[in-house]
Amino acid sequence: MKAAVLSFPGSNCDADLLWAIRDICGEEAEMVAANHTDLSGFDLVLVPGGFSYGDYLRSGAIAKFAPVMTALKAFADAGGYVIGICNGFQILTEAGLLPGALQWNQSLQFICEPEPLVVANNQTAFSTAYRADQTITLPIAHGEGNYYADPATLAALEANGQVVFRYAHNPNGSLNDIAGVTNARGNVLGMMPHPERAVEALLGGTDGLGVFQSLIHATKGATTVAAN
Amino acid sequence: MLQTEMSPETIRVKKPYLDWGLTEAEYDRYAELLGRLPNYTEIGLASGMWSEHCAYKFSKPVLKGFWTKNDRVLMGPGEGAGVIDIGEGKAVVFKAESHNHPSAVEPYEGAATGVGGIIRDIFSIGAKPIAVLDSLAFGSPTDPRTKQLIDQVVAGIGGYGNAIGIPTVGGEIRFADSYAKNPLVNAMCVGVMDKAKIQKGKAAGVGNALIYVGAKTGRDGINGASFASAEFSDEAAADRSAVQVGDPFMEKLLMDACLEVTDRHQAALVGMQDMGAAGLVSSTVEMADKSDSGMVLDLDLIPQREPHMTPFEIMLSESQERMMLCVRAGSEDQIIALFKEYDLDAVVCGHVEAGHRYRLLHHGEVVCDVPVSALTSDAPVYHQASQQPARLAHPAADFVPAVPDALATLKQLLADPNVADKAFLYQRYDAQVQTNTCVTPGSDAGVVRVRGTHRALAMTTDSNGRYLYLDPEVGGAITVAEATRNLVVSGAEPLGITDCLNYGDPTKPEIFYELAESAKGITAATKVFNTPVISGNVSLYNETNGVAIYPTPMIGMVGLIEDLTTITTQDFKQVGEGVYVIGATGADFNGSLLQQVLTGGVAGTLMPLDLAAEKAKQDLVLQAIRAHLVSAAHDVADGGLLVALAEMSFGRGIGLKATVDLPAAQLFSETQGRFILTVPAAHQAAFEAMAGAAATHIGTTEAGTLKVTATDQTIEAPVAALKQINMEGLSCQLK
Amino acid sequence: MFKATIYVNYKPSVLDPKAEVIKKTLGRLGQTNVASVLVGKYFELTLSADSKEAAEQQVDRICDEMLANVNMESYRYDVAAVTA
Amino acid sequence: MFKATIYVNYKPSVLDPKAEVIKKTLGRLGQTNVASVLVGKYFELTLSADSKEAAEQQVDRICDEMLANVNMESYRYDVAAVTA
Ligand SMILES: Nc1ncnc2c1ncn2[C@@H]1O[C@H](COP(=O)(O)OP(=O)(O)O)[C@@H](O)[C@H]1O
Ligand SMILES: [Mg+2]
Repeated sequence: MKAAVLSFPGSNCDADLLWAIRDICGEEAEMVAANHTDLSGFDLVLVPGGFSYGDYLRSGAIAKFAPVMTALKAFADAGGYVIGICNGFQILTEAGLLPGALQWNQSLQFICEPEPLVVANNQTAFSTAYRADQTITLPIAHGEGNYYADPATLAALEANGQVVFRYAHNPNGSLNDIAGVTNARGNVLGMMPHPERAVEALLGGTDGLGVFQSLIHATKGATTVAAN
Repeated sequence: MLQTEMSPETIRVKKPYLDWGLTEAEYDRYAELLGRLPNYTEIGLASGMWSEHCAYKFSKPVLKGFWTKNDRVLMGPGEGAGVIDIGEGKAVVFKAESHNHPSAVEPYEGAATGVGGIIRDIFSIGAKPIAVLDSLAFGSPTDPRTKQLIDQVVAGIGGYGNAIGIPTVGGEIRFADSYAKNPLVNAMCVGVMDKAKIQKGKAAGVGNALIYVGAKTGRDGINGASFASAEFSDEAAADRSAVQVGDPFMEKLLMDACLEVTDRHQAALVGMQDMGAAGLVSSTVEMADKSDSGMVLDLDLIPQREPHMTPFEIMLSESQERMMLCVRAGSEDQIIALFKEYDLDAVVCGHVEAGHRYRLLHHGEVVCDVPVSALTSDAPVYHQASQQPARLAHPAADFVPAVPDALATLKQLLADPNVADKAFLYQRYDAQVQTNTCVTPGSDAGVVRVRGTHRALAMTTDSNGRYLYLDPEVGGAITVAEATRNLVVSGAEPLGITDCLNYGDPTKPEIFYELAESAKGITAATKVFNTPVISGNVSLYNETNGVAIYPTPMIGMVGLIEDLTTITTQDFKQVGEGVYVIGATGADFNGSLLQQVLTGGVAGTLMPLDLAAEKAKQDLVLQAIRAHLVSAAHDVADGGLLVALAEMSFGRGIGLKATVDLPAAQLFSETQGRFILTVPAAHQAAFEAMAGAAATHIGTTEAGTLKVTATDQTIEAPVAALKQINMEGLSCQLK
Repeated sequence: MFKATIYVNYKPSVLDPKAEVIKKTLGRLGQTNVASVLVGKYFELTLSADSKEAAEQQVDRICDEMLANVNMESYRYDVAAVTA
Repeated sequence: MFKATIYVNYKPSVLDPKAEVIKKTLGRLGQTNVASVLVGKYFELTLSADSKEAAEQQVDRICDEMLANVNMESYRYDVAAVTA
């Protein structure tokens, strides 16, 4: 399995994501700069959190114009697995790879804290390592994580089981407590919490490992993953 | 629109420099150094370079007394930041800086650019910034203006640190009326590097190029805060603003690019310096000074954000996110190409010259030609008169508090903004980006692992103006001791300190006394704790209507944890563990938080500090932690023993049952040099053997309830109820 | 040269936390006569173009793709000729 | 009722990283004909008042104290009577 971690000008969780997938999970992985136009040869693309281009206009609004995004769309259209975390989620919604939008937290403040989440669907490529309805704790760190989608979109998300993670105590005003959603096809996930910050006990917990393990199994074509 | 440039003769007669902070005597001295009358640009440069901020003209004699070197110090004060060896080929780099005045005027941008500035100091040495800390002091949180200040300062710090991707892992927020109109905003940054790659701000080698990189130069912050405030009071100039706006995106690119230069292009690089106070002039002339070089800059080549900028404005602008590099002749293109890859402006704007002149060209004319030393080593240094303030000559009688209901007093202190939980504020900072933060804010020190080693760094900032107000010397020593305590209880051996010296007007003998005496105390303590001062910053004139803030040295300290398994936090971990106190408790209430809360101020003779005894206790704590005997550790600080025990119980809701041989009032005494440790039952014998009489067993951790029996009262309350009070103490006031 | 003035604001169905905060604060300060608050962004672009129509077309695309997120925001603009 | 339309933007000498990034991105996308970008905020308040002058006075104060940061931003507004 070979993973690409995208890096936009100003990205600051790209190295963390690379560390998680390569050094902690032991998979082959490479950083791919935003001006690259080719993602062939990769089995998985990770879009990192933090900020991109300063996010001065709206989070993710400028990153979507980066050359690599054309390649990313093609990669996703071909069924490749893509995960966007935090700013990555914002970029994927701005780019139209995921439904909805992320607006300012209801408090208008940046929030960094460990947040309990409920695994709302453990049948996706991103969540098979978790039990159904398992509560996990992942850190959040964002100012614009308040998920919005129009009522029809929201209803469709729920009906299709596209909601993968929900906040147990909604910290930011997200509709339906949504913390992470997939596209209709189920190969693209966006989530505001940071699984890559929860892969080492030394740093406070390992609940994020499941996201990476699920993906690794999915890309390797394993049929089922033992529930932990 | 702009000031028409006066001729040298008109300057001599009209004395515009008085508005820029120079005195007539300083003007005369400068003219003498030049051997002629300075022109408009030249006198402007002197006003920047001879300011306290650049020349330390009042504080230099004090700073000279600091202890700055031990066998681990690789680089002491004098460069962008200090450097200490941490083993395994790595070094830690750190420095703190104050942004009090800019933050008072424009809190968001003032705080944000304070963080941006201190980060540049760190990467200018070649170190990757790994953590930021912030030390803040405000007036009463019930004041509407203060509420807004706090909100905006916190937003600004987070706005910059979060976006650039450096975790904010610690800090402090203190409250006293003396900061009401003059808040303190001090920021510290810590970086890590290979010790072989330390970089200095040099410009040596005739013909080598000076390369300007980063943001364009605009008319922001020209000539520092005095210029800014003059403008704000001038309604006619209302559509001009001197506020500096931070651009963390630009700085992220600048940081990554500069680190790539120091990492991979060492052969091409001669030196690098950030542009801070007095912008272009201070960065370049200091680089020349440190290498004993001459230098010429062509100002037409400087990237400019606005048309028609004068040499004065270009040289003294404090636009953010700019760096100056000195690069070997022939390597310019290679370096410029690297910056272009990051989409950054990089231009050759001058060269190192033979001789010792500092020359500036503008539109083909020489607009400045002065000796480098006139702007640097020949700047004046003043030996100020010092006089003990009257309040210290005749201290009030010892404060004897009445504590009829110790539980009520505990609740009062837990709700005091100084003790109250600040999580709702520091949760606005990203504490975990870079995924190395082992201990996030909320314990005694932030702890960050050093990748590629088995080590971690613990870091803290501490200040206590209340104590210094009663005794600057002892208070200075206590501030250092308090910082070392916070590191030691986290399992770290203190390495060294940086400081921000926040005081009033140094030309007042009483203020200078406070500064000089506290430096003495700091020095005495640093020698005992083996924590040299490797960097720092001075902020003077912190006064409103002639009344100074409490003398407030902020101590930023970094410690080394050699084994990741010995990282320790303050929360009680499990029920049934032994609770021990190290250090005796006396009746020390002068300067205490209790005195502040009960009387609205502090008075009396400050409690003493026995440095040698303190060191022995700290060594014991560290030894016990390193022997894996300790499950939680916390120092006793603001509010005393009972507050400290309550704080330890909040993390996991685990309380304790304890008995102390003290009257209840003394549970709020602030006797120095005390620690609380918990020891799992299996290790108690070993711990007691190690500690001997130094540790007193006071009780055992228990589920859910805090119960402390003193000789005259028993204090008992559910942990959850106390925690609630502590959580709401400040957050409710700021709503 | 043309000057485009562009207004972007949340669609009515989106709850805007910024506007809520302003309204609440005004209320707390006793200014309860303020009945509604809308917060938006505006932009001024100057651009050269062969015709007003061409400028409008370009501005529309810039709004649609960059300045607004049409999932939650709507935009409007005026384009006028100006002397350079 | 009155409706106030308020515009707030940075004073000309203040660096605006937002505008810089937008302009650069447009340039990168080949839209080099965009010569300048200004980013501001706008607000619409509806409020009741005895007179237009009273409404204007109140709006001015709200701008000065809350909506604009007068250290670095300037503001302007129009107030017009509307039927409630
Ligand atoms: N402004 C701040 N930024 C980050 N962390 C803070 C800030 N203020 C307080 N904290 C954190 O809150 C905790 C308690 O602070 P404080 O009471 O000052 O600790 P101590 O007395 O141990 O020095 C510490 O972990 C500290 O780092
Ligand atoms: Mg402490």
